[in-house]
Amino acid sequence: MALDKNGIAKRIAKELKDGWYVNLGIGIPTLVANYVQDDIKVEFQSENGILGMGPFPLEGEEDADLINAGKQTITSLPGSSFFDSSMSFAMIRSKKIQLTVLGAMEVSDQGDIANWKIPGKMVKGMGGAMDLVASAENIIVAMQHTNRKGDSKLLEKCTLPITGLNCVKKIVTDLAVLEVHSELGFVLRERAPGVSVEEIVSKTIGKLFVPDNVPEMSI
Amino acid sequence: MALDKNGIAKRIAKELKDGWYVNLGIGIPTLVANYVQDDIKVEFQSENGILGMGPFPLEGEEDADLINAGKQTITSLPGSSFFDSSMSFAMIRSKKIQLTVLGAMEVSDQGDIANWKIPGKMVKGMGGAMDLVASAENIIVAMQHTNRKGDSKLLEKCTLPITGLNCVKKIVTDLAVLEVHSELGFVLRERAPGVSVEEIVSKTIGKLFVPDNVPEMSI
Amino acid sequence: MISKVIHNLDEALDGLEDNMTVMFGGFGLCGIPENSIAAIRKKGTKNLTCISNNAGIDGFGLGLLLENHQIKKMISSYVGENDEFERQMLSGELEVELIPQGTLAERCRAAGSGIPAFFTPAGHGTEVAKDKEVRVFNGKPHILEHAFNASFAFVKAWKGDETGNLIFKGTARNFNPSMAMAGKITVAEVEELLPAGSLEPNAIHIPGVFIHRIFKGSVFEKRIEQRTVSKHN
Amino acid sequence: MISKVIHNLDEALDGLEDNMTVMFGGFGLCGIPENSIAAIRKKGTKNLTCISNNAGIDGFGLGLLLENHQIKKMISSYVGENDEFERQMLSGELEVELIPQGTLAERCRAAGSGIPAFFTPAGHGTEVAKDKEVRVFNGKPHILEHAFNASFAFVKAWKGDETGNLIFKGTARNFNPSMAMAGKITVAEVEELLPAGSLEPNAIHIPGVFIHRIFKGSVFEKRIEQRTVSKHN
Repeated sequence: MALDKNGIAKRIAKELKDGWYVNLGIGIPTLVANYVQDDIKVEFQSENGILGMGPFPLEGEEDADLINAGKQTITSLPGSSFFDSSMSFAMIRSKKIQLTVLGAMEVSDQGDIANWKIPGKMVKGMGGAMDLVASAENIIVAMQHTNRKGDSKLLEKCTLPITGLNCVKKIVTDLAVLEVHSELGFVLRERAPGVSVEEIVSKTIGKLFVPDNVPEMSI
Repeated sequence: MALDKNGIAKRIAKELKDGWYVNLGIGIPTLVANYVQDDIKVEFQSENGILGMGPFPLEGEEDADLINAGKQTITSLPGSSFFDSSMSFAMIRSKKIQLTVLGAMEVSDQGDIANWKIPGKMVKGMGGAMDLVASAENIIVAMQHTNRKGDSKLLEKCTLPITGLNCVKKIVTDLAVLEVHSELGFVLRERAPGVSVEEIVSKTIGKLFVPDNVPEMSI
Repeated sequence: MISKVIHNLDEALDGLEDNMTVMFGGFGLCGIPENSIAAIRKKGTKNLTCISNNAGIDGFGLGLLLENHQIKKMISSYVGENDEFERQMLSGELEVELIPQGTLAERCRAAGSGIPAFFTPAGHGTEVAKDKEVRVFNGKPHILEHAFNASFAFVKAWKGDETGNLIFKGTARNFNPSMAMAGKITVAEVEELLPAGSLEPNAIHIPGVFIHRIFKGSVFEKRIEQRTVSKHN
Repeated sequence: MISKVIHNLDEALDGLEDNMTVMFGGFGLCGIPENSIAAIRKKGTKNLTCISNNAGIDGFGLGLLLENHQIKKMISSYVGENDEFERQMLSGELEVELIPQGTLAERCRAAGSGIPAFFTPAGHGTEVAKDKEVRVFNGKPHILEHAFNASFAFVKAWKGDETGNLIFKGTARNFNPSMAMAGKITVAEVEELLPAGSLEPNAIHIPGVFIHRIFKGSVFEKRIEQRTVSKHN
């Protein structure tokens, strides 16, 4: 059965390692914070200027001066720090953030990502996504395997305007976990529970390498 | 009579304007702080990371964590701020400091300055001088008119390694106040009390323009 | 003696003219210079090019200047959440230049640091890199980006003193410090305006040297764009 | 769980090897990482390229590494006040590269900001510009300068917490923040080491993300280079 959003977030949370600094994009990536394992400590960075981001505040304790990059009210945890935007992207560009999780409209089998603009639709902008994908050494994309029309979002080449080239390392969709390899393209590493390799193959347009053994995810 | 060091500093202090931020180099320039007029307020910047530098501390109140760019113990005044070196030179390069006063070994009639290196002698380095002269829009050089051998320090072309090109606007020596103009070269504006135009002419090698009227300095 | 402290908003905007390029601090509605924006609306300055990470919402923030047709061009990283913005952009009334957020911040910081240009990897291979110089450093392509050039910067701080020193609070800091450094004239509005010497010199985020005018804002509405809360147990 | 707090100096220097490029915070003797320098002297690592604004004095600061012949090259803006330095330099034992102070700071900040290169006016027309690209911006020539690349940065802060957040005091801040950002491994020694949550999040100068190892220095001698005083009335 295909994973729901929380399932995708849960699977990604298993990638987190003790001591990592992590930037979570808007949407499914934000949910990852809810599933951090108890035996590790990670610090969440939000690019508008906080390290050590905590959960949403209790009702009545919202502070207009304390939001995340999605403009949601948040809290700060002990050990947190605030800083300005140039410092925030300084740490992003200098690769101090060990993991970036973000959504995508399309990913290519070369690791290109398109997630900011649909021609003909109102363009809202790239926000910090282009900076993040250009610098992060470890990018996981969280997305549905197909779009609303049922077309694959895993392509040979992105058709939408590019956010960054050759940057995505791993993709977790509702159907599968895939890695991006420069020679092999998408490498199918795990299937969602009950999802067949055939279904994944049929819903993937980009070059896909299927190893002999593709285990089901454990979540 | 030629000015002594304090006389040069006093004359330069008259250039200060209310509200200015000022960077004073090591040596004679440091003395300028002692002669700020009572009816204006200026803030002194030291490029190692302070705005609002005050006088030397009282004996016994020295703080090893509070020094100026000359490595002397100092104090801070109300309204002062501390910052790091990159911020310090950010404000210097972005021209937030209205006046820079520094010493020189040689100045050319094009406003070039040499003050950091004598070939054959132990080179200590340029410190912040190259950054200051490259960015400051208002540079006053405080120096003796001639060197120890009696040779002019106001030249057609600097013979020593350059610190910066076309940057000096005004020179206050023990003998004179001179401005640097792109066409006219050094323009003699004031004489030290009792010093003749002839003496200044004889001790100036670079192109010198002498206006009809060259008043004595009032200090 | 000269004072940076101003007592009415006309003084704050002295010299602000049609067609100027102006920076506004803030991220979303967080840390925006509300009082200056209101004053610019009242003054009616037109054809502004605004450098601001976002463009406000309908009826608040830069939305107030948009609906009054005072903005010719927005230079931002993200501009959603604003119907009037969308209408003006689609109709061609409003020009929009989108810039990666980190590049936007760094171009402000560069302007305030006397760095005319720098290389960044952000945007390489995208339409942002169009007509820009590309150079490879450490095996990776980077693009050359230039410092902004803004006649005014309007910023909002938490505490300020008479000499212009500023301290920001929480994530309301965001673009305010870099823009404060970048303005040819920087106007700071603060929640608390204190005598010189009231702020801990080690705790100051932006030294007063960058600030030309400072005033205590009369109103800070501080609207929240996305009120998200956790449940009480 | 992983902790950044280390309890002996061997751990602080783990991975430091001969021939590495290493940054040291401080200006003169102010804000130098005394404890790390002492540990490096004890460890005896050789042929270091040291990026530091100054080179210490005889018997203190980097002078301790110089007299032990551990430094191959100094990259500094000013290197006076040190007889042993002068002797080694004149004899050719020690290589010296002199860099304008602001460029030195900005090349550190660039390294810690993922900016591989930037243009600055400092040094144009001087021997510092030799073999460097020159480009005119706003009618003024600038030279292209590159980010440093340092395996280690040793910095000294006033207060720090277990997550690596740092606060500096007075002018002991100087090069420490930019270098803290720049090191591939950054080791911070602090006067006070506090539990996470002890520092005001608005007052932190360098967020812990940049710091890999932190320890409470056992001794801070804090020598004064030029003791200048005013007379009591």
